[in-house]
Amino acid sequence: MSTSLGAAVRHKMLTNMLLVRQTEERIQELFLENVIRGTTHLCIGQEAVSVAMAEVVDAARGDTVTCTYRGHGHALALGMSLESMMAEMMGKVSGCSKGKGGSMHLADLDVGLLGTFAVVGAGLPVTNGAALTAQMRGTGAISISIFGDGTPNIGAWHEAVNLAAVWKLPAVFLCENNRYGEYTPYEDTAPVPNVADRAAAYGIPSVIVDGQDAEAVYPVLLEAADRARAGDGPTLVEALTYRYRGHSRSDPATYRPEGELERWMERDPINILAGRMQADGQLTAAEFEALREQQRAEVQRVTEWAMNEPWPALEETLEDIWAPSGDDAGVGEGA
Amino acid sequence: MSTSLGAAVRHKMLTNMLLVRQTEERIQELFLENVIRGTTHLCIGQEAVSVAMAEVVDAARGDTVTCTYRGHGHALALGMSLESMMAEMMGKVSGCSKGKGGSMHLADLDVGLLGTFAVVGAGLPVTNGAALTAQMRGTGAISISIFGDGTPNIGAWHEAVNLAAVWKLPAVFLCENNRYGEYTPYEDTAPVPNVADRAAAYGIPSVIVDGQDAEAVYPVLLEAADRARAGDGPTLVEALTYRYRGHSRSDPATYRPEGELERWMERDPINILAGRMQADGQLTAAEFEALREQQRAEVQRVTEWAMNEPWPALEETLEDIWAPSGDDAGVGEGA
Amino acid sequence: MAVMTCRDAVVRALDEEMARDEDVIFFGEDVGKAGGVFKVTPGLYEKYGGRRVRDTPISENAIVGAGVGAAVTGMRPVIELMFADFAAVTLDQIVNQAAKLRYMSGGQIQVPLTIRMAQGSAGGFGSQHSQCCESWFMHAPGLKVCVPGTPADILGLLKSAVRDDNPVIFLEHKGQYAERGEVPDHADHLVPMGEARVVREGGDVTIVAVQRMVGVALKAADTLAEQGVECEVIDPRTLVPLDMETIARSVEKTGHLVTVEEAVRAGGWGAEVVSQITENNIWSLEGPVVRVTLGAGIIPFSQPLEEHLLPGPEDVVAAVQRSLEA
Amino acid sequence: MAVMTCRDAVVRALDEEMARDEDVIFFGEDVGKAGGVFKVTPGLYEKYGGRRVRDTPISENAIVGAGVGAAVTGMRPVIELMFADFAAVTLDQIVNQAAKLRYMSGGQIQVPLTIRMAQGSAGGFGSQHSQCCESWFMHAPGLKVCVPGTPADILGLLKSAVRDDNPVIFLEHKGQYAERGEVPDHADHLVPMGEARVVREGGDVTIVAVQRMVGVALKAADTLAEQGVECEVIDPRTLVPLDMETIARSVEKTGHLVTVEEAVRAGGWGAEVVSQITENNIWSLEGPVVRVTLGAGIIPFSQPLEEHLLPGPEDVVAAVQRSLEA
Ligand SMILES: Cc1ncc(C[n+]2csc(CCOP(=O)(O)OP(=O)(O)O)c2C)c(N)n1
Ligand SMILES: Cc1ncc(C[n+]2csc(CCOP(=O)(O)OP(=O)(O)O)c2C)c(N)n1
Ligand SMILES: [Mg+2]
Ligand SMILES: [Mg+2]
Repeated sequence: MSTSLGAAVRHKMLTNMLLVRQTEERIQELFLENVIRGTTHLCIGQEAVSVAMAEVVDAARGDTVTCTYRGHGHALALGMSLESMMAEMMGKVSGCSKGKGGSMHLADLDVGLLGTFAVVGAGLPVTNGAALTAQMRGTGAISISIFGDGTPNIGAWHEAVNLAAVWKLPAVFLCENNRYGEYTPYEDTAPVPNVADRAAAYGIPSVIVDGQDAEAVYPVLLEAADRARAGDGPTLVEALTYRYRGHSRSDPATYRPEGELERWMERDPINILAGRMQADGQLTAAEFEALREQQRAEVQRVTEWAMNEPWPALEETLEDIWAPSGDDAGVGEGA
Repeated sequence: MSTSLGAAVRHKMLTNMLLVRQTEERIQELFLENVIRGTTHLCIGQEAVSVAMAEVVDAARGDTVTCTYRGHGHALALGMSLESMMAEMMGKVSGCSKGKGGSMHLADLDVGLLGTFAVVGAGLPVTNGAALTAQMRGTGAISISIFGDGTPNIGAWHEAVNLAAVWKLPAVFLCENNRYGEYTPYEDTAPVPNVADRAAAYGIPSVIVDGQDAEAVYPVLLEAADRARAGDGPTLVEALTYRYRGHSRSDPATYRPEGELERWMERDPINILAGRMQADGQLTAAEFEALREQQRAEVQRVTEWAMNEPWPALEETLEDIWAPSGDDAGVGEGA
Repeated sequence: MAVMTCRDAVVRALDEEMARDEDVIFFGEDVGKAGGVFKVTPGLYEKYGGRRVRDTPISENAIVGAGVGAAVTGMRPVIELMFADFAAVTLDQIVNQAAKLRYMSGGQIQVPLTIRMAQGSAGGFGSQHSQCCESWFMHAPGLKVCVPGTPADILGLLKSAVRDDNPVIFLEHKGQYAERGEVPDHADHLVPMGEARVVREGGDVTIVAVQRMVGVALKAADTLAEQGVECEVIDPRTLVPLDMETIARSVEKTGHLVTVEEAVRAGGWGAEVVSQITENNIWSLEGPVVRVTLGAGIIPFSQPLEEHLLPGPEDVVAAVQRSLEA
Repeated sequence: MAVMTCRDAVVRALDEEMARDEDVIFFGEDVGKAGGVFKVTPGLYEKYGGRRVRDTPISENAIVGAGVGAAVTGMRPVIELMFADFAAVTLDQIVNQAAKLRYMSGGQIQVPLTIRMAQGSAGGFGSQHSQCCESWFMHAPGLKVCVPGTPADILGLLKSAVRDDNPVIFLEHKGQYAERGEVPDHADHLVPMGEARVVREGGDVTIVAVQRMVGVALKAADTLAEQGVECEVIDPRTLVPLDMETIARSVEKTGHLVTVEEAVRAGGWGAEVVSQITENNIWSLEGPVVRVTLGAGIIPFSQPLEEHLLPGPEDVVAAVQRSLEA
């Protein structure tokens, strides 16, 4: 499997990484400006995983993804429109979930995003179900579940990986090991050095990969996806990465050892890919700046658009709870 | 570590295995006679694990045990009185839990039995807590949790073994691999050949041991207990064994492959130890028969006694829910 | 009318729906080769094969999650959690995920999932295998909750549940599996959700009960009839949606209300029925409303204690008398 | 009287109890070095060290179970589950194990465990981080349930919880952490369980509310006072045990009852209060009892929808008017 991707794919990945980065930087500002409320979890620094993952997913074939509250990058990389996401972040009716979900609950079936799950570990069992549908129907579709390094500690994670292994489901379990679960370093709460070490308990293959290098992550995921499609069951992929910002809006990340952030920033996923493209003559410094500026402008435009979008109507509050179903559609105030 | 135990210990183990066997055979009859109701889970065939485990436990030091609904053997081996157990099985007030627990919920703090847990996996997290107390107080006590081969599939199992490994708790996780979880063979629902293979995910040692040979199980548990006491954390012990009866009262065990039961019965734990004692000149065939008869008679005596014991008074129904605590003792009908 | 047991009704419903729609799949612990620990699903594995009828590991989170994910992507899974008490190990997947995914996605997603479990006391199963758990689910909008208590209602509601596009909690009473009853012969017997059944008509007091408590209420009604008190016994059959119309109409007529639950009092459906009546029909009440429940009790193993805790006809008679007293 | 925030009250209670009794230990996710995600427990790790104040893996079953086992063997653990919504991943350990171990052992065992969690809406936390979850616990006899809503009550009840020999569910409202209030200066401020507080006296209608809804009720009471309606506002402070005496006495006086809950209607504590009154004090009622709740709603992210769903003073005013109408 070649690790050097074509120029077009590289360009797309780079563009998407810039889009994610600019979007999240803007989101943080919007939080400080009180335009976005609640909480949010930024993936700045982790963008390579998102764009590599998205290259493997084909929603038209039925591929699906579940991820966590740290899902803006995955959603955008999969192709959720920036409009849809920004409006959702602000609780506007034009958001992907009509403003009802918010930052932690993005979903877009059209791009294969079943949902971003806010309860740790809750997405993996659901990914299994999507993989089960693919297995039953023989569609060749896969389902990817993305989670953090703190997540393997929870029971739902274990049960899901286990069931996928027993049933040889076409699933891929993708860990973004960003070194921390909230404010606690990985090694304080895990008994094994690597998340990948857990795979032995399920008799499934695992791979540790440089999560800052989209071109390293991509072939690993592609192989895992191929294995899944071939009926050989799930793979556990551990991408080593780092979040530049705190866990969530309210976290200044004072727990970082000195210099840690700076060391990781030297291996910035955008710079790595951009640098390689420049070395390969696929991108000039000026083009890179223009691309960045273009994304920045796009984010700016969409932000303003979203700010002017309407709120959902108040009657929306109790809508969408019940699926219409035969006679008893609209059980409404129900119980 | 010597694997040949002294004659006294052997004699005690053998006696206890006979006691457990006779008790459970009687229990099954009592079910058919409708003297015992509900459900019950017999460990006939698995007695070696119980008696070896009990040799490692010193309740006076604070050692504790949690196990499953398949707990009669463990309870008796630990020293719960037969009276206490038989009365509990019948729901009589003189039972260990005043008849409120029943077959699935035996407890006897005096012998270190914190409880037999009827929800799969629920005992392990509680064992951790007992081990935590020992660790905090430096008592040198350990806590053993006993469970079946189907149990590692559940989230609580994973979380508990994981936490014990991270905190290096003085815990021992003892799996009785009797080849089936209810009616489903181990390999149909597990992704790895051995339960012990799971230990790699937690960086803890594991041992597979012949569960039909009490003298094989004992040193393995002793070593695990010593390791726990030394602050080196938990061990996963997998004892290979077999239940001669169905999963529970209502199970005729038609799912067994032909000859499987017979093959296991050839390695009966009682016969193995008795045979070895005879070979070593510690027991004659007549003494063995006398011992068996003695246990049988004891079971018979206690059964009759228990049948004549009183029921708990009806006022007991709402007692023991609340611990008296300061002012609000007896919140009673509470909510 | 054929006569069958509740047990038979479950397997017939599943069989009919699996035959009708190949997107219906069924999985859970020991439900396949063994036909279920309550022997409720025999023959399905043999008929539909190990791909559509699957035995799972003991992993309730994984089971429900797989049901949710399969439902979201187009299947109509039916899953079994065996004893309803075990739903507690996976409540998150049920009340935080299955129930809310549709809402949180702004209506993009639907979760046509049926979650079967066996609840209630069956005599000596003890504190962790005897609970009625409807309260956990009623409190989670997005879930429908069925509590059928006859073979016909099990058959008709389970088929409706499978066809419903919402996650449905389907609670069977394990103490009723062997009970027999008539079931319509025609091929496709459906019972709609949210329609109570008036089991017995009467003008003096309204008794609302489900599952095994319907029988208890009927026994009490017989006793009371001898005393000249005519009870109207109503079985809501589903708790979400809840047919308050039928109940309210009855209370308007009788002026007296008693609810009978095989569950802990606080948080039960009885309180919901009582509260809705007291909010919307208070002037029709001519006496205190009385709930018969387990109180703040835990189900004991010991036979006399368990029988003492469980509502019996005499408790219902006493409650009715109290409600008529004032 | 010192003035402090609810946040300060939590850490003061824990600090005082840990200083008083070295069997008190404290653990949960990020509670140690980081001082908790709500910044509610800073300084404890530094003061009591990493053995008594522990950061755990994200393993709620293991956390609760470790609490149960440590409690059973003699410690008095306090554990934190962070967002109350997450209790759903470990409901079994709470309602099937912690709550029942004493009963199932015939009283041999006691479980002096305090389980802290933060519930309620704090503005935009969405469907899985904003719920009020008391209903899950009220339905499980064996658990006490605290719902304090002021710094003084948090301080006094948390200290009582730690000393209680039963498992106590201690629900803090995350939207109130920054609220300030007076706290008695003396060293050992305890609030007993099961004693409601009459927050405002009035003769026309009884309003029962807890936590953030007390403030909402008080605002409504101000508005209603202008209309000549005097509300009595009662804060039960604990739901198990529940001080029905104080509530009933008030209803006997006012003849009208409104409950205000920040939770789904079915299965809520409001229904329990209403039902007990309708069972024991029906003749004192002079109008319909009205519950103000989230109805069958799921908490949305979007600000106007969330505010619309949450009970506000105008909803309480309307409810009171309805209760007085008839
Ligand atoms: C069951 C559950 N417990 C706790 C939390 C609170 N929580 C949210 S994120 C998080 C840390 C997760 O860490 P990790 O898996 O490494 O993902 P990351 O945030 O680093 O991407 C925790 C504990 C939760 N959402 N769900
Ligand atoms: C959470 C939960 N799920 C399912 C059950 C039903 N159940 C009781 S025993 C059992 C099988 C357990 O098998 P194993 O762990 O091998 O123990 P064994 O009975 O063989 O000793 C199951 C599924 C349960 N008690 N708890
Ligand atoms: Mg992380
Ligand atoms: Mg087994």
